[in-house]
Amino acid sequence: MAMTRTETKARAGLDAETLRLMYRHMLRSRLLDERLWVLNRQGRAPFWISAEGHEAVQVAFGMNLKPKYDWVAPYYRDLALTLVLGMTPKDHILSVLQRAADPNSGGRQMPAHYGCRRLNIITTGSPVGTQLLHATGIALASRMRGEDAVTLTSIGEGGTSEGDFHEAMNFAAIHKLAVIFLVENNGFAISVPWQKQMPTEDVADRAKGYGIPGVIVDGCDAIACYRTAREAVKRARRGDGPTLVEAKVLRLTSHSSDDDQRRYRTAADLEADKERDSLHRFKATLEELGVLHQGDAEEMRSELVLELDRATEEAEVSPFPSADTAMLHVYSETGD
Amino acid sequence: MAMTRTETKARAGLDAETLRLMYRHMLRSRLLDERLWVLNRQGRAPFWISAEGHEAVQVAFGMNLKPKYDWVAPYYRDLALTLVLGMTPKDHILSVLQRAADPNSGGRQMPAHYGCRRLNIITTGSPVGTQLLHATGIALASRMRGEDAVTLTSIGEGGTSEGDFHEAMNFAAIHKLAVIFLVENNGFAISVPWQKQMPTEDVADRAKGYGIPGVIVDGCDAIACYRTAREAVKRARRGDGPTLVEAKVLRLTSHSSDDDQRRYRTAADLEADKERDSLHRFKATLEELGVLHQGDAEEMRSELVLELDRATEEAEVSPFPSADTAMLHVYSETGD
Amino acid sequence: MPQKSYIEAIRDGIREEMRRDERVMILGEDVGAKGGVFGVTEGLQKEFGEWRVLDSPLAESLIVGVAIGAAMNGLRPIAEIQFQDFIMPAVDQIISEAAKIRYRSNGDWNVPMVLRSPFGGGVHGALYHSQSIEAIFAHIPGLRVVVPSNPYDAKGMIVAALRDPDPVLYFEHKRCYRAIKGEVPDGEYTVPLDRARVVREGQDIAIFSYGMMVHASLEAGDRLAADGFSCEVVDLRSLRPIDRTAIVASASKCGKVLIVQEANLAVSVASEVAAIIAEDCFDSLDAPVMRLGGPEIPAMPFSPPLEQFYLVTPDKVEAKLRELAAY
Amino acid sequence: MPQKSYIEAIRDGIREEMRRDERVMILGEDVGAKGGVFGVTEGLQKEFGEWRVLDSPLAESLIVGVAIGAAMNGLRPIAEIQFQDFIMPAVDQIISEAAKIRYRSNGDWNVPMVLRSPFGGGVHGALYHSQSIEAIFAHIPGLRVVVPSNPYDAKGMIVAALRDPDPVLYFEHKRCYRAIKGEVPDGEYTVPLDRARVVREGQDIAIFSYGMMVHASLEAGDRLAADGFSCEVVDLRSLRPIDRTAIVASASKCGKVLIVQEANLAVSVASEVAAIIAEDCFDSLDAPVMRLGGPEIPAMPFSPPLEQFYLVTPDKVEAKLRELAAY
Ligand SMILES: Cc1ncc(C[n+]2csc(CCOP(=O)(O)OP(=O)(O)O)c2C)c(N)n1
Ligand SMILES: Cc1ncc(C[n+]2csc(CCOP(=O)(O)OP(=O)(O)O)c2C)c(N)n1
Ligand SMILES: [Mg+2]
Ligand SMILES: [Mg+2]
Repeated sequence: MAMTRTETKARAGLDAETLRLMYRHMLRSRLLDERLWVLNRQGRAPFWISAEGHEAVQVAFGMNLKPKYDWVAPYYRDLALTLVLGMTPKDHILSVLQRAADPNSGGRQMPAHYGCRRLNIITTGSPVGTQLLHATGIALASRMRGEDAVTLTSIGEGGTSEGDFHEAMNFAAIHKLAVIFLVENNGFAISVPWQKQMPTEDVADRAKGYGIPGVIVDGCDAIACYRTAREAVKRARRGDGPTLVEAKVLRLTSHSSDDDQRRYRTAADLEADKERDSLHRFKATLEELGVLHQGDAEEMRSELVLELDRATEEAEVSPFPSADTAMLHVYSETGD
Repeated sequence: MAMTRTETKARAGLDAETLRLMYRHMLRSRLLDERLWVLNRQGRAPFWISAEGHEAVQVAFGMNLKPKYDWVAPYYRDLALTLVLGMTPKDHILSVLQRAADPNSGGRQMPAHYGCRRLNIITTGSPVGTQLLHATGIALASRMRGEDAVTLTSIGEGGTSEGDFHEAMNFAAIHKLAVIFLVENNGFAISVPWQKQMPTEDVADRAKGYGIPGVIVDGCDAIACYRTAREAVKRARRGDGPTLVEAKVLRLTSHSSDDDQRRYRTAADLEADKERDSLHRFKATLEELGVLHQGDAEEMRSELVLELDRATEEAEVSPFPSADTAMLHVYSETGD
Repeated sequence: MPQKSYIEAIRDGIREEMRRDERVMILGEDVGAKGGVFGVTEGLQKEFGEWRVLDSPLAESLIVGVAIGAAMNGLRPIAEIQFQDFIMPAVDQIISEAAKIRYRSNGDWNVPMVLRSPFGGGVHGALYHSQSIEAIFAHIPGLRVVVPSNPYDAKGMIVAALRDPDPVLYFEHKRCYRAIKGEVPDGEYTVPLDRARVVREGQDIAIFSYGMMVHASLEAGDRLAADGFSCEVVDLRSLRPIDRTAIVASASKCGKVLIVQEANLAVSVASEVAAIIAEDCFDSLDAPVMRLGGPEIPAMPFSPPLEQFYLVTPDKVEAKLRELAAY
Repeated sequence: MPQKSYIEAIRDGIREEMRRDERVMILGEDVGAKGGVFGVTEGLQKEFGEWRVLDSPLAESLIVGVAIGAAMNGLRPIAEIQFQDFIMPAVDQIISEAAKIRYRSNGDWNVPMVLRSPFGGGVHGALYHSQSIEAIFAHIPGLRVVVPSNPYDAKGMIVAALRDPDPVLYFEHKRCYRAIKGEVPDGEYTVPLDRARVVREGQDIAIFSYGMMVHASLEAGDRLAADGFSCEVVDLRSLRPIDRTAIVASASKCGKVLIVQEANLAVSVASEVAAIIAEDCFDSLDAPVMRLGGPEIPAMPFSPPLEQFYLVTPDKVEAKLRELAAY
């Protein structure tokens, strides 16, 4: 079937398979996210912090990286990214249920503190911003070994106020390291709106100061995100150095399960965000493009819900860590 | 006597008195600096860290501030600046000789760790970069009281790699605080050349990221420095917010008396710097403009040397702090 | 006298002092519309405006560094660090700057700043929302470090801190916020920033602790009282400077000593208390000094069995007390 | 065996390990052409090139944060902090990250990084080039903190540190660099990172110290030996984990104890050593534990009379020893 010009433009050279997969990744993350909120409201998970509204750009980057070869230093909103890279819904359900088998931390850390050595996803703690320097160091090591691995690191726009942001950008740019700084700008750092965090509307403005590209992308436009990710990864891979990518995303939920954003945001504002949700927009686009057909999305959904049900059941019978493991892994147990 | 067009341009609306004073300030700082090196080489002063090559821009800013009303958070190269603001050669000789009467610290700190409450020069320690945030806080306090005081803070280009640089610029810009960030870029952080410190040649590039003016000035051109300082101070005073000023200066000496720059710089490079020395260039310009006449500079010099001789003599008989004062001023002695 | 919670007492102290002294202002993450993540500053931005209750960018070195500058230019800032765990990026400004400014300027400059931050675990906060990191500041001359354990002290000490001419780190145990209630006078009073307090007098064992651990100690002490052992419970309140006189007095009187804290023990406040006693109470001790604290692991884990393993509970205090009693 | 200075021994250890293991690299301010401000890395950039001996921008959080990342991706970085005083901007990366990465990932990740930094005073370095700030790291589980006092240990411990899979803070007393010489074997050997060493055996008083203070203790001990008192001098070497067994053994054997360090005493390594003894040596002590350290002032001042006031000298150690001997 020949595509119209609009279709070609909208698809941007992405084949139907890629587009469908992208949508599936986004939907899978969203459904898992919703499930985790349910577990939280049921009192079975003490904490959740959501990726809802951030999925498109995460999926875009995830799909453009080579899992296990490239490196990722994520932050706590990167649920969708970790799924694309190969973590599973069950992994994260184990985490919110604080079970020993949680691959992120064995139930030691709060949920959404991602990490998985097998997938080159480094462990993340809570202190905002530190991961940018880790990513830079990872890229330095790749460079010194002459590898063309790319390191992706992400952060909220709030986190870019930390000194580590500047120190990492500076060093990565000096040595043209293959690191991508992805800023997921949702306009809020917990309750603090961007106007109180930064003097200009765009974090991307700061790229100039380091002589690197600063790219802004609409995080609600999945296809644009894909294109941006592809370009930044290519650039890094061919040795042209870092890119600062700023994705304008939405925080569709409160900051975390401990927060209530109605205290500091208007109802109208919250409503408007819902309208812009990339998941719905992307579905409509794909249907328009004939990539998703009648019933496709619903089928995907049931399949994913089934996966989730099974994951939840399995996670629920998985044991808690036993108290006598608490003293392990302070130092190497084996000396190497 | 009517001025030619070149003269007018060169003077930039500065009257002869101002120009002469500027030169005198620069010369006074240089002569003091040289004296302090002599004291160091004689073994009477264990440490000195020089302002030679940085004087013009410091004098320019000092002359455009209102001493005691405006605020200054300097760094260790700001000898000339402190002199313009009202500190004396004797103050600093007391400091290098580690005497109790040193107004900077009573002999507690290394020389060139400036501070003088009477003159609103805040105390400075050694950790590079922290002063930028202090300056920002000072400006915040002025702003909250509705005062139009200006705060000047300075740093080397090396210091701009610290996270505090970013955090301070960001906050000052968000709130349009009346603070001026003066970067004295001499191309070296001890032995590390700028190419290993930053990815672009100009620190001023970073101003864009904060939506504020980033001004570059030739630190060897005293008149240009004066104009730049005047403009930045005006801007801050009228409430238009911060300016990042980058002065390209020369480090005519080794980093400090503990360093030997011949280990990491070529002889040709050192020679070229001497040629560009602003003090000589400025003298030539002023003679050309008829601001300095035959013998003026020499007269100034003898007068200043006399001042220095007297200051040295007085400082030398000034007592060391007594050991039993070492426990003072950990906390307030009076409770307020 | 009105009954108030610990969190209300802190807020009352701040609010009253802000009304009395317009130099007092607050700078921190989410302190404004949200009123802080625990609600300590709730309502204050409404009353005092956006400048005096100022939401900062997410940058702790900024919060403290700007507060230091503002303090040098006549304000009395409260720098709020959202969790003690996140104080680390500000350590340079605290230790290199705030602590040393009076000393290095030979008394010319000073920093009347208060740094407030919640600490402690037992709230499912996991590794980075449960830490007790006070020891590293208690080591540093030039700082004051205080930890109130009850609403009366909480209010009196925040007011005293705001009037103190030197930097005060004021640490709040987050489990105290709503769990601990007590009588708090309306209006102005202060509590000294350098004095321990004997919370309960006793003869047999002296227990030294601070923050939430004072309550664990009291509860455990009660259980021993039933068996005829009387415990003296000392609330250290100030960790720097520490009240050596009070420590020596209670330790000498009882002859047996237990030191209780939630932080891990190595090179900690408990170490210092034990050292003071080892130096000054040699002739009056009837048993080895004992310490009880968190285990030597990097921080408190999330999963309930692990968190429980970490926590210093009344049961654990009781067990140690019985060991001492039997010595 | 060749006689080497402390600084040569460190350099030799690094150089040999860099030759053996190409994963080892150095990142720090002025480590390249200048060879560091003290000369520890002199000549290394020439031998190993600009990548493996990499001049960093002036940013300590960067130095440590990048080293952490590089370590997670297979390198064995040495992060050099020019003076221990300037470690503060990196404290978040050290304490929040390096120390907790193995634990928080349940053993999935680790950080084989060595952080080197000179400390200590007596070199006219004033407030910010003389500090001894090791206590705040010795408090932190997940870190190793070591301080060699002599060339043999300096080389053996830097090699051991570079082979250790966890973050090691390796602190060098800057007065040792050229003043302390000793025999250093050519070639490969390691010294354990968790064991104290009895430097001199004795019966009457056990002295515990580390770094340059070991030498002050030896000298003071010699003076007492002339009067028939024998001092056992224990070089702690490792401050975290600390060698409890060695401490208890020497303290119990001698019955009298002096702890000597250059850092101020409150909440310090000396506090911990005293606390261990108070816990474990109750029955064997013949005198109160004594501590000698820097005064409780923010840092060491510049002017000679003030610097002298601060310094812990053999004379001061001797005076304390005589006090103890007379007890
Ligand atoms: C160093 C540090 N300071 C404070 C916090 C508490 N905190 C957690 S998330 C957050 C806001 C982050 O906002 P942003 O970076 O915009 O990310 P978003 O949550 O909006 O995706 C804050 C203040 C923290 N985790 N670490
Ligand atoms: C936080 C910190 N790190 C390191 C140092 C050591 N140090 C002192 S000056 C200096 C270089 C500064 O270079 P730059 O900022 O360019 O200033 P310049 O000396 O060239 O004027 C260094 C590394 C320090 N004082 N503080
Ligand atoms: Mg955000
Ligand atoms: Mg420079």
